[in-house]
Amino acid sequence: MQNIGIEQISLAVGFILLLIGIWGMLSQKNILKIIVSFTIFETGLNVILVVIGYIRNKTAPILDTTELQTNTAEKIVDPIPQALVLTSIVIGLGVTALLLVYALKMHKEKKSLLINDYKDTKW
Amino acid sequence: MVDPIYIVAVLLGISFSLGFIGKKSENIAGILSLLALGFTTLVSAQWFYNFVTADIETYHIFTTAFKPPFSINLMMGKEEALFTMMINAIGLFGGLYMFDRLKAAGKNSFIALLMLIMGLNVVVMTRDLFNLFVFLEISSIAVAGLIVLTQNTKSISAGFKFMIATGIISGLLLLGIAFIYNYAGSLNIDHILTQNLEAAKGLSIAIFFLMIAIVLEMKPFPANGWGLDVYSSAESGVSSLLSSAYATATVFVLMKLLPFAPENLQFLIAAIGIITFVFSNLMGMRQDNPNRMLGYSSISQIGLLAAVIGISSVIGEYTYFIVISILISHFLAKSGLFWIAGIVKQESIKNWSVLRSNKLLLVLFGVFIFALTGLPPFPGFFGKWELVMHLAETKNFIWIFAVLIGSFFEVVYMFRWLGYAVKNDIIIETKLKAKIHQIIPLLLFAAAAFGAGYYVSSEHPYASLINYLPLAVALGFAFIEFLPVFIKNTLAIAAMAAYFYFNYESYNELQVIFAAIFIIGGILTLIAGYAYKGKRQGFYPFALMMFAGLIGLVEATTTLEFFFAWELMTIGSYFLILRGKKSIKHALSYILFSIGGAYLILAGFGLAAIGKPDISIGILSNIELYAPWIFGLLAIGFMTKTASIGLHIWLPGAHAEAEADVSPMVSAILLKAGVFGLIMLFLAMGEQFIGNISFAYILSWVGVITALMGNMMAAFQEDAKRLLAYSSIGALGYVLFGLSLMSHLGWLTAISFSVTHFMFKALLFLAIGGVVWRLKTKDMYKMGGLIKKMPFSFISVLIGIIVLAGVPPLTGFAGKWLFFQAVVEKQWFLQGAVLFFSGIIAFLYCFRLIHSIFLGQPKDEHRNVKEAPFWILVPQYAILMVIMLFSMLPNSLLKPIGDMLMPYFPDGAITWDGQMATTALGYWNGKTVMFIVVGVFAIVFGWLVFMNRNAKKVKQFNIGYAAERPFLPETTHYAFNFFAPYKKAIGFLVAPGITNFWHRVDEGAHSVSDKFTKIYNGNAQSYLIHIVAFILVIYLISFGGF
Amino acid sequence: MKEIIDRLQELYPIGDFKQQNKSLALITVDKDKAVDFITRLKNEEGFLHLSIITAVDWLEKNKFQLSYLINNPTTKNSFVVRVMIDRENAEMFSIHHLWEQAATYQRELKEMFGIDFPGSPGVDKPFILEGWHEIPPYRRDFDTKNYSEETYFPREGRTKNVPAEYMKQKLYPDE
Amino acid sequence: MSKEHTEKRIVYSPEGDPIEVNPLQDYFCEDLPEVHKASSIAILENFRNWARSRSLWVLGFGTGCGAIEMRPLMTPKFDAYRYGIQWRPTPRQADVFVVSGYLSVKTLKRVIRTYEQMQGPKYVMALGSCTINGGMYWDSYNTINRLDYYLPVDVYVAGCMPRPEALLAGFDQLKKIIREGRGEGYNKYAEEFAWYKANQKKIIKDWDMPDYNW
Amino acid sequence: MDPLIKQILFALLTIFIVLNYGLIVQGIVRKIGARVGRRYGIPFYQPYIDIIKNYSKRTRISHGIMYYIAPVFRLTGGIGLLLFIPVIFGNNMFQNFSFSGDLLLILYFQFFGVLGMALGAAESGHPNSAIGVSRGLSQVTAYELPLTLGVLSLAVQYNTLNVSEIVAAQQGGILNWSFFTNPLASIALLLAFLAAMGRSPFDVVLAPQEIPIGPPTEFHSGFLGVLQLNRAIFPIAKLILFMNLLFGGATNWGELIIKTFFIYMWSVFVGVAFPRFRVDQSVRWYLGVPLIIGVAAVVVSKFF
Repeated sequence: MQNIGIEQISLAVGFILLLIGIWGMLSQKNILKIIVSFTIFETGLNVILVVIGYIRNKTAPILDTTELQTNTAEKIVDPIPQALVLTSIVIGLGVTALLLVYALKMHKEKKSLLINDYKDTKW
Repeated sequence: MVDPIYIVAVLLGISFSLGFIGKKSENIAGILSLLALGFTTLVSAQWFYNFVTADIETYHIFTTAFKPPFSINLMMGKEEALFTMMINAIGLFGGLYMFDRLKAAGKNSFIALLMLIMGLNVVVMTRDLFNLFVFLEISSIAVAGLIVLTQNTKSISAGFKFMIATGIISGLLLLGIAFIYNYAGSLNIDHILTQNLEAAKGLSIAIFFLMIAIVLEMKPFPANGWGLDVYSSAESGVSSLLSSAYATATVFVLMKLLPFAPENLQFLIAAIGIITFVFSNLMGMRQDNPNRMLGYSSISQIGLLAAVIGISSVIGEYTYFIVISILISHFLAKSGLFWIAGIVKQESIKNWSVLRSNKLLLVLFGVFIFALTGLPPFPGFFGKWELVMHLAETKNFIWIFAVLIGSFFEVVYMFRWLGYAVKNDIIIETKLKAKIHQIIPLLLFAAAAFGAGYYVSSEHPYASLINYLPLAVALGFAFIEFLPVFIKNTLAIAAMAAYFYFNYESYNELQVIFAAIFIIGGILTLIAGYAYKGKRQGFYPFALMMFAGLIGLVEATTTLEFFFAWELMTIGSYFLILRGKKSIKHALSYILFSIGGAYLILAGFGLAAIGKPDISIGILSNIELYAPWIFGLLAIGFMTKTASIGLHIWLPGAHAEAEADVSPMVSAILLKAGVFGLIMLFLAMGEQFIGNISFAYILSWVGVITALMGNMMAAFQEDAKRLLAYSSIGALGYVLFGLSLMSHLGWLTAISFSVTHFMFKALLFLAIGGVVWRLKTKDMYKMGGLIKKMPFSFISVLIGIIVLAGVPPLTGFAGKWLFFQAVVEKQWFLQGAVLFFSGIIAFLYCFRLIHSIFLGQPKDEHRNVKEAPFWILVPQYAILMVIMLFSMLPNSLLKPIGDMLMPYFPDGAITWDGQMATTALGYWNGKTVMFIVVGVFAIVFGWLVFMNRNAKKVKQFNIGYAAERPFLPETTHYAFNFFAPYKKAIGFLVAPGITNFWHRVDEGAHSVSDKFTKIYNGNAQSYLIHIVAFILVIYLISFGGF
Repeated sequence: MKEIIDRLQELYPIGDFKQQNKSLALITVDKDKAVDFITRLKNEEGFLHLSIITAVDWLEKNKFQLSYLINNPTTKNSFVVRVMIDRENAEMFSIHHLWEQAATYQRELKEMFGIDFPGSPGVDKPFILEGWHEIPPYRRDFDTKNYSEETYFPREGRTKNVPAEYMKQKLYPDE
Repeated sequence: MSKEHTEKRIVYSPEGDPIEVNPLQDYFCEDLPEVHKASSIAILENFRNWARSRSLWVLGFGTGCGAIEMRPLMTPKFDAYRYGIQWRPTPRQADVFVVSGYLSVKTLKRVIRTYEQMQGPKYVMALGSCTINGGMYWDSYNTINRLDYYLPVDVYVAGCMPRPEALLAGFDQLKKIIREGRGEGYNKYAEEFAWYKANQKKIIKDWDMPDYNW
Repeated sequence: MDPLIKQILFALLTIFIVLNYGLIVQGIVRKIGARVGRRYGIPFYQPYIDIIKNYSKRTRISHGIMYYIAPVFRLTGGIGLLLFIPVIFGNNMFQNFSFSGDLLLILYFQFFGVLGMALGAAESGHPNSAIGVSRGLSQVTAYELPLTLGVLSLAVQYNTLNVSEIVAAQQGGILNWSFFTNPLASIALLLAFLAAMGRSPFDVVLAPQEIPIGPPTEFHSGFLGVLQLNRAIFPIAKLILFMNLLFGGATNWGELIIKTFFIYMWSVFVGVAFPRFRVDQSVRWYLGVPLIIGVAAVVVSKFF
């Protein structure tokens, strides 16, 4: 099992976080907990994203030292997923913020944070 | 040309700069945003225009110095131009529509709008997967921002559900993109596609995630509760954006990304789409809230598009045409409907009668409903046609079934809605006032619907042959609605007369006969329209549309033209029927049966076109494959119009509730459309067999039972017009039987009887219509003794029933005589005897009609009634003249028809010697019969007058009444339940079995619909479970070898 | 029969019990108690059937006698319940609530005797006479012979004979 | 029937305009009967009278107890058919009205109406002493004493009740009268209409029909 | 002589003969009915006297124009029907106007008078008339079904709808009559014939006791006289039709009179033996046994 390295573990962690997030969203009745679960889900996603760009024994694509500036492609991990993760985190931030605003507004309407209380539109 | 990047740039720039504008200056913000959107719309429109006209090359936008795949690039092709144009347009006009709402919500809402449109523009144009994800997220965040324009519990919780659901979906998308990058090493769509990735292990799961996310964005059944809640609770303008802009973009994304998916996944997507289409429409049937109903409809339409895109590999090059035409219909109609819903603001569609207070909105509403349900002349019609044709061509029959049944469900709820709007009794006092900035987008979109229809049809190789002239004339009448009836009527008659005069020479004999029934008959019934006062709004456009459809049927050379005309006629007649009192239920069942029948015809034409180079009507005559199926589908389709037994339940109510001159139009003329269809079908296809049994044989029994049941039910009606309506059912049974005889005499009977039936039924309906006009009741037992008040109507009815009953010497006997000769010749005696029996039953209702209305005791209330309006009498007497002519000289009617039939049925023709008709079996001389009868009558009459010259005229109660005296005419007039003993004897035969059957079908469908909608219980977590379960199931199906 | 009366004697002032025959008895009851009494007979003693209501004009006593003939269909016994009421403004309580058909008898009595039954359905409608304007014809103070002679053009020369004597004279004139 | 149906009332036309209904005037023909002269050609009239006498269609309307005596006429024992006598169920087609016994005022009204609805020449045959002088009801408050004050009687058949033989004899007498051209009772009725009507109206107090029932 | 005038004269002669025959046979039938009831019965010429009597009525009333001309419709229907039937086989002149149409014309023309009469009766405003018409029409529908089946069966048998040809095919001996060659159709037709003649047990239309003689209840005087003329002609016309269809037609008037008389007797015998049916009963009866026989007749003649 010498193949198991940091990337596999991270991948597993990412998926586990992802699943925990989904499980939380499905099982928690409190809206805030759902939002927290959602952020967990996103975190898992971001971890997976980072893992995808990771290549073992390579460093981050920050070209601060001169040695990295030669043969760069061989020495650094794939920079694109990292860039993607940044964007994704930003978007996740936006979404989470919006969700929290929604939670606030919902609480204002009904003084309740239970998801089961918000079934006005159905069928 | 303006670089498309400016679309993004301007939208972004303006939305950023809006941040700098002061808090109070929402007006400036709004105008700036609209200007920006206008600019982007113009840009994309310009691109599209150039793509269409100049056929320029696709334009690529590179964002950095690197070329893709190392950088993000955008692309502007013909499709992109069209889609961005649509998105920008809905942004512009939606923004205009919502202007005051957005303004009230503050400038940030304008920013949200701009961001949404910008996001969607990029989503359409981008060629980079991650870029796609980012801008999809931006759009959905913008939507979430717009949802809270209405701040109430419903919309907020709906927005929350939306955010959570799209969050998960975009998570999936991101996962898919990440893995694709992992395996393909690129994010550029074109680049990925050019690599051969078949071998890449694990890529399929990545693509699965990608595609499933896109599919989930399209809100597939059943994982779509979150979308529905948004549709039903958000501001209508926002719903329209979501439905038109957002969904349009997702459709384009699916088109763009489809090449990623392996073939089985494509089919799976298609299957999901079609299931969504069918089930969403099914569930739409039980909706009462207009926005939610529109939501179901949106989802279903997008599902249909997904299905079409999914099977694009099967359909081939026409996918684009189909998708575009259906999408444009959906896009224009759905935004229009959402906007109107926003103006009407009624929670229940039953209250939409309020729409009547604003005629313009009502008209627009109708236009959008028709555009949405894929009726001509809107683009959806051609899309649906082409779709069915291609599905048939590739023998995907279950798909055809699904498409048609789903469309049918949609028709059910859309037309119920329309019916409520036009006709529901619920009176709501408020007067609808739409602001000008709300009306402009609606008007433009409605105009665009027509324009798009014309454009799409001009793109289509066969649709471009359609003769739009009659339709244009009919629609032209919509613009002169302000004129009084007299002028419009004259114009209508002139238009029809001129059309017939200039065209009849180009018709063959059969066409001439039916064109004469349709047009001359139409003119005759239109003459009665002079009796109406005022403007009679909403009559002429639809009447002429119906006649346009009818004449289109006669002129059709391709199946598409035929179907187009058929639908046109259905629409026109639907509105005519809807004009009547209490017509809402009947008009709905009429349109449902008509559209159902039309879909069968469509399927039949689709099957017929398999393996044929073109779609001319002639292809029906040399069909190798599925001939019995085609025949059956078309025959049943046509029989919905002839109201054969089992398909007749729409007719009585529809005809009975219609206006005085509409009843003859729909009963005497419209039904002949079905006859024409059947004749065309029989002529083209000849006899078809299922096993050993001929279709004609089956149809003969259908015809016989129709005739028997129609006539028997007519005998038990209390409502005069309903009686005549059932009588029409019976008469059409005769025609069907005559046609099914498949012999010269049989056809001669059928066609001549069609002509005769037109005459006497128009006569009777007009006369009874005149009576109802004066008496304001249709119940016969409330009338009586009107012979003295309405002698001219009486004579009409008298002649009418003598012709109907087929008693010599009038021309009705010709039909009976011919028919019997034909029966004996064909040796179908049992049918013949039953038909004779039903003919005798006709006496029952004929007598009842004339007795209960004109004879017996006059009622006190009717002492001062006047003769029916002059203009209603005029066509009656014109018809009477013709009846007398045909009675005296039967060969003037029968001989031309016989000659026309000679090429088809050379054997067994009648030989004529003067007016003497001879067949192999018998003979008949109409002229001598007339002379003898008239002669004997005159002599006997003279004798009686001589004997009784000084008879004392007495009044109504001077009757020998068992030594008592009658006290009230009501209790002396024996008219109610007139054939009570007969009912006792054989009334069980007319138990409403068929009506009950259809009611059960209706209830069943609705309860199934109800059951399914219960899965959307409003809980965000349930919706998430749906999504997760959906993903799992689809995963198992695609990978688990389900 | 007697037993019933004995039992009811305490509750109602019943006079003049007369056993006409085995299954028919005549009794007299006060006007005020009559309906009560009949109700009891119907509800508790099984006299379920009202055969007839009729009246006798006791002109000399200035009374009307109403006779209710009621019958017990199981024991086949009948009572004639007699009620004496004043002749002036003759009025009696209606029993149509016990038997619907009583309304018809009462209508007839109103027309023929002028006895009113307030509340009885249709009691004021003419029953068999059409357009009668005289005093009610069954009252004994109505002179029917006089009325007939005045009204119906009696034929002159009509004679009255005792049939037996007349026939004897006609058939056997010699005896 | 109750009175309200003979009084004036207002109904409303389909347009909602009021219409006044006067039942007696509006429902019934108000004309009075006319005298119809016999044909001046004697032989023709004699022939017709012969036919009339040989074809007596009797209105089957049992007015009193005599109705029961008419039934045997149709039986094999008496068989009135052989004389051309038949029963008709409707006054329109009948020639002879057999008033079969006592007439209460109420019945008389119906008898008059029925008689007037018959077509002339028409004949009345009155049965029994009740129709002649009141019979056993001579002093009744409600039974007429003599019919000839109200209708033109052609033949009286005496008896209480007359047997069917007597009826046959009466018919024979009627035939004789008709053949002699004296069967013009209906013309007499028209001539002295006012007198008959006055007598009728004297006893029929609620006259709810026109003066002559066509 | 102009053949047309000659034809018309012969037609008048036919009408005259049939009228007298009809009146006499009516009297005789009533006489027979009386004798069955052990009565002496009317003189056989009583129908003549009745008609003369009705014409010599001096007053008559009219309920309206349809009422007025209803008897004309009725008699025209009767005479027309007679004239469209070939009366004497082999005699060109007594074919009358049967060149105008075949069996179907005859079958449908019977309704001419019926319908006209029904209208007139209805205009009289008498509820009993309307009830009578309702019953009559109901019954007509019922018995027309076996009638049609029988006629169709004959049409198959002889492969023509021409009455003269049907008669011609039956010539040459009693056993050639349809009555023997096609017994099922004959039974169906003869059962239908019972109601067509309107005699008991199918005389509920006229029902003297409940709805005083039904449709003609308001007809009197000259109107009734015209109706009585029709009542003489119309049944005889029907009898001649049935004779032509089933019993080989007639080659001279004597044969015609004998045959039609015996056909008439069939309905008379049934009539004096059976009481009246209610309408629903007779409708159901005709849709039972006679219908089955009719169907059997058609099936047999089609397949055998």
